[in-house]
Amino acid sequence: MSTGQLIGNGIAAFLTLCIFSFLYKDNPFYKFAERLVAGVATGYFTMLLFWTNFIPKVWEPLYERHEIIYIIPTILGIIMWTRFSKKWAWVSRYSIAFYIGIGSGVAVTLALYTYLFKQLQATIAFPISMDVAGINQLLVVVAVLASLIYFFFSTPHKGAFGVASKLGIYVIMIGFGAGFGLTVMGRIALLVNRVIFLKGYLIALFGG
Amino acid sequence: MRREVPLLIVFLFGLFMIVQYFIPHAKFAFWYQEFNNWTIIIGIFTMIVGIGSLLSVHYSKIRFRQEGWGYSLVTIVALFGMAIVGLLGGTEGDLFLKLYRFGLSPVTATMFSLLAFFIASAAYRAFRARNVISTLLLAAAVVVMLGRVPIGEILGGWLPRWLQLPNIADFLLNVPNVAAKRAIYIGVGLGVAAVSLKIILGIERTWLGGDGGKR
Amino acid sequence: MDRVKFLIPTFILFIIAISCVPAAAADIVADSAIAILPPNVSDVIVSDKPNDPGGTLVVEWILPDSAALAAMPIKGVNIYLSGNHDGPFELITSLPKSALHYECSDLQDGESYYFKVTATANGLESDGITSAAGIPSGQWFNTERLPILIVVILFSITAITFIIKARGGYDFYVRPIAGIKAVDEAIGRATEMGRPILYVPGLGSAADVATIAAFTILARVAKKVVEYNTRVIVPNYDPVVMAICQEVVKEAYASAGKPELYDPKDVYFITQDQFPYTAAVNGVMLREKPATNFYMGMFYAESLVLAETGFVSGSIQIAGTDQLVQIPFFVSVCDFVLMGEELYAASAYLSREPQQLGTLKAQDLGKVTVVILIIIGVILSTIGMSGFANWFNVG
Amino acid sequence: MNIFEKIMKVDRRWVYLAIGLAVSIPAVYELVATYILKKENTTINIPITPSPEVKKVYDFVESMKPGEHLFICVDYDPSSMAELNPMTTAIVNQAFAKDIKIIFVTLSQFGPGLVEQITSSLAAAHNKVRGEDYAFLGYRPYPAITILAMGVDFRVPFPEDYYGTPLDSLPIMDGIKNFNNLKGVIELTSGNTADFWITYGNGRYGFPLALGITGVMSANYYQYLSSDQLLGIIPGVKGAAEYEELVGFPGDGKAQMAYQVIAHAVILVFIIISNIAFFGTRKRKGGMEGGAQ
Repeated sequence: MSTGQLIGNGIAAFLTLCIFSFLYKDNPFYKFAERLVAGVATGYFTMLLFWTNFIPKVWEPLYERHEIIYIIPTILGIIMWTRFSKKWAWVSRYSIAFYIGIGSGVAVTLALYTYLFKQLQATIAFPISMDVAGINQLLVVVAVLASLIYFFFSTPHKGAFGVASKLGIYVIMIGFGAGFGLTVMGRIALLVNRVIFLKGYLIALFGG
Repeated sequence: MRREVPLLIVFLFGLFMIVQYFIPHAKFAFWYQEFNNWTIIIGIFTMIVGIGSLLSVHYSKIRFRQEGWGYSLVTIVALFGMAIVGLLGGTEGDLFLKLYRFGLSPVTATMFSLLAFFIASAAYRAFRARNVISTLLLAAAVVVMLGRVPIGEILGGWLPRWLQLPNIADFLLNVPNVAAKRAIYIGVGLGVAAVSLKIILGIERTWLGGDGGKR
Repeated sequence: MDRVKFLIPTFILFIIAISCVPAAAADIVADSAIAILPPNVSDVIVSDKPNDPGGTLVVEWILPDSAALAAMPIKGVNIYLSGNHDGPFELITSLPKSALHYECSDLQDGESYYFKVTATANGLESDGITSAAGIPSGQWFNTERLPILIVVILFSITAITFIIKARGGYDFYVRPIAGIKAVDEAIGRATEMGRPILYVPGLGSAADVATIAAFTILARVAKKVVEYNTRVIVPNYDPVVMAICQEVVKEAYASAGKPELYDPKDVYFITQDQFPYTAAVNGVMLREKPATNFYMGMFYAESLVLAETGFVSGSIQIAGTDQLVQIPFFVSVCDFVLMGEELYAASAYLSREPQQLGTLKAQDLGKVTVVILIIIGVILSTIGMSGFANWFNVG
Repeated sequence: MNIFEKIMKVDRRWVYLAIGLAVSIPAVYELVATYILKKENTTINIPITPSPEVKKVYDFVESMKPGEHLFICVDYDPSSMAELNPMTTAIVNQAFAKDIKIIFVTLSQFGPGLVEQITSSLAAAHNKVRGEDYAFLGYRPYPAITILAMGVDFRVPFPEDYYGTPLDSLPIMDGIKNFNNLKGVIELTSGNTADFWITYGNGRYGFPLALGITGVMSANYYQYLSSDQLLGIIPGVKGAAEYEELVGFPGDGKAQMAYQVIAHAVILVFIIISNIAFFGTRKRKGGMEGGAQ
């Protein structure tokens, strides 16, 4: 490592320890790191927005190519600044309305496609049979039906319906447990990576 | 003006976005692309509102010398420092990238790695066999965890193969986990469609503030 | 005609081939076939690409039959384009012989285009076959998406019917959901303890429906907060979301006749980066010690970091998200969780408006339909009729 | 407050400390062993029993004779390196040691850098010559098309190798036309290319196929073992460690496994203690524990 890198990594190692110190309790070091990155991250993303979005999407079309259509979104964007005024803040609802209209309009078909159609198709695409895969498929189908019943809102969960709903929440909980267990290894790997980083820095500082 | 126009805007653009999904024609594809672009442009300008909020919170702390005002100073200096470096040198500038690499990314990575500690303490507290539901959660999580590391094989190596932990773990991931995922997704799909429809039709209007601008 | 064209070279190659050692046949053919052209492809068909915005044509062809290929293995095909049947043709791409069709885009809608496809081998090229004219156009309806259109229409009709019915006074049962009932209690508790409420609207944008559902719950929370004279803190990740949250909280104060008590500094922006945002919210939890934490909307890996820190600071925690991977962590740590669809149902529950509850009935009807479709679909797949399942495989 | 109640309410920081120590032990051990005790091999030796699906892959490579050809497809990107690189390294080590010839291909955009990194270091260690003992054909997009084309002739998608040498000029490719001339294919992936290799590769051309995949993916592919579409699977860090154990070259897989095993064991011990304490308190109080969902 060069001296420059050593200093850079020294800062990185210091910030790493600042964040770890939070595990013991809130303290000035954590607070410092927290407030520092809030500023750095905002500055970073604002500049990213400026160079990779504002310049090609607003400045170039309007100022260089004179595509007047872009005046509309620009006005909608500037309208958001009325939020700084108490009296005129309501005007920003126009831009928000556009934003929400686009979002909810896209969501209707997208949700039905990715969540409803794809899951439905995946559930019914495989046949039930007497081998391992076929029996698993039967179990999946039963489990999906039971879990779906758990989410019924307008029917009391009583009698046979209640039994199915109970089976449904059991399936969901086993599924969640499995999901939790599956994540553990990856999370530990993240910590291992930080430990290896600190170890590497120590070696560079003293051993290398 | 304060309520009806925004509701009309939501209705028109919401309906357009639903309709365009079924129309591949270039004209519709063009406007779909443009409108998506416009939301990004609105987002760019709104960033100023965000920064305004950030500055006003920290400025008042510094001005009135509230407790911890020094930390607020750190935020503001970091924000302007990063912005000036990015403005002068661009996002590919050497200093900008170094500040990102040594100032921001170690904190991000370390915050992320705190999960290793939290996942352990959460497991310690939550995985108690209080009732059927928490027992199932506990058992499934433990089996899958054991199935992923050699401990599982050492513990269950004497069992027939289909009863060994890695195999039970795979079964749990392939059957209950998949089934729960599908059922929840199907419900989410219907829920999203329903809420979106209510928004487009102007029935759900909390986003206009409070009780949906009833006043 | 086409057949004759490649039968002659095939025959000559065949003679050469059988006169050599069989194993080495291909190599020798390659060396000696200097003057012989590769066999032509056949059946070059050009058609407009279906269900597209326009400007794209699809070219298909059939490779020479195996006898011809055995004699002279071709390497690939070259595709030429012209606005005229007789050329001049311009090479647009070379493809391996495994490719059997090519999509040519960036064409002008309504213009005629001709494609010539030639086969190549050992640096040689057949004279090629020219297609009939193809005219690209954009379609006005994507037929592949018809099933989704049907579902959108049926679902909308059902939802609107129930909304109208509910407005007319039709009353129906809704099952209690623990997480939703807990919302009001949690606010009461905050008042008793004299501590604020923390409301985290997640990392979603205002265009995400999960975030929009979070606004509804915030509206309810804010209303109660005003009623009980306590305080709600809303740290934000997205500036647009912040703007809406400010509006929601401000309206709650205004409608209670206390607009002067609203402090815009309580609904504020932190930063648009996942973990710096998380670090700051953690700080708020430990310093403000909120009595109740709400996590509503879209959450990713930060879910457990937030929920564990919230637990440490002794808050009651209520989470709601449709992010499947994160639900297990919320379930393990939080006191109440709205899982997936329950988050969307919450807005209807909390508004207490009959017309809002009407859509819940429509959602349930949707689920009944799904249950029936799954049963029918699995039976059909099991008896070997997979066509039904493919109906849901839309483009 | 009895002992069980104390354990139930133990300060979370003890859990944090235990996890912190658990993942630091291998690192500290390595530092101490290297710089104070001056030891050569500092990997902690975790006892690992190879699972049948990993052993099958190993046995398959082991059954090959010197001079026979193995095909390795490196379809992951740097973000999955930690899990998959140890596998690739172990397999290549094993094959080179047995004088098996290897043909590398990648269907991942970032694959070439990874292949070059692995081949350059391992070829030097085993005195292998590029073009004679191994070849790297390069990268092609569109996995399905590329796999189908390679089934006909490697020269269709790859007329030249990654370094611009025509395949016909490479001694290793002498008499190697398509998958029929190879012993088998090992696909190492972090994405959906595994599906393409199963459907278009094994499904169409019927060659023996083995997978090396990330831990999170593994659950989805076991079904292909029972249907004989795959001869074996190496799943995640654990699979890599098992393979290293079989080959006898302890590497990064085993090193990472050491961290994982210790951390998992600590978490499990905590869960057990927590439950013992829970039942201990419940017996005394007569099961009044209510609780959250």
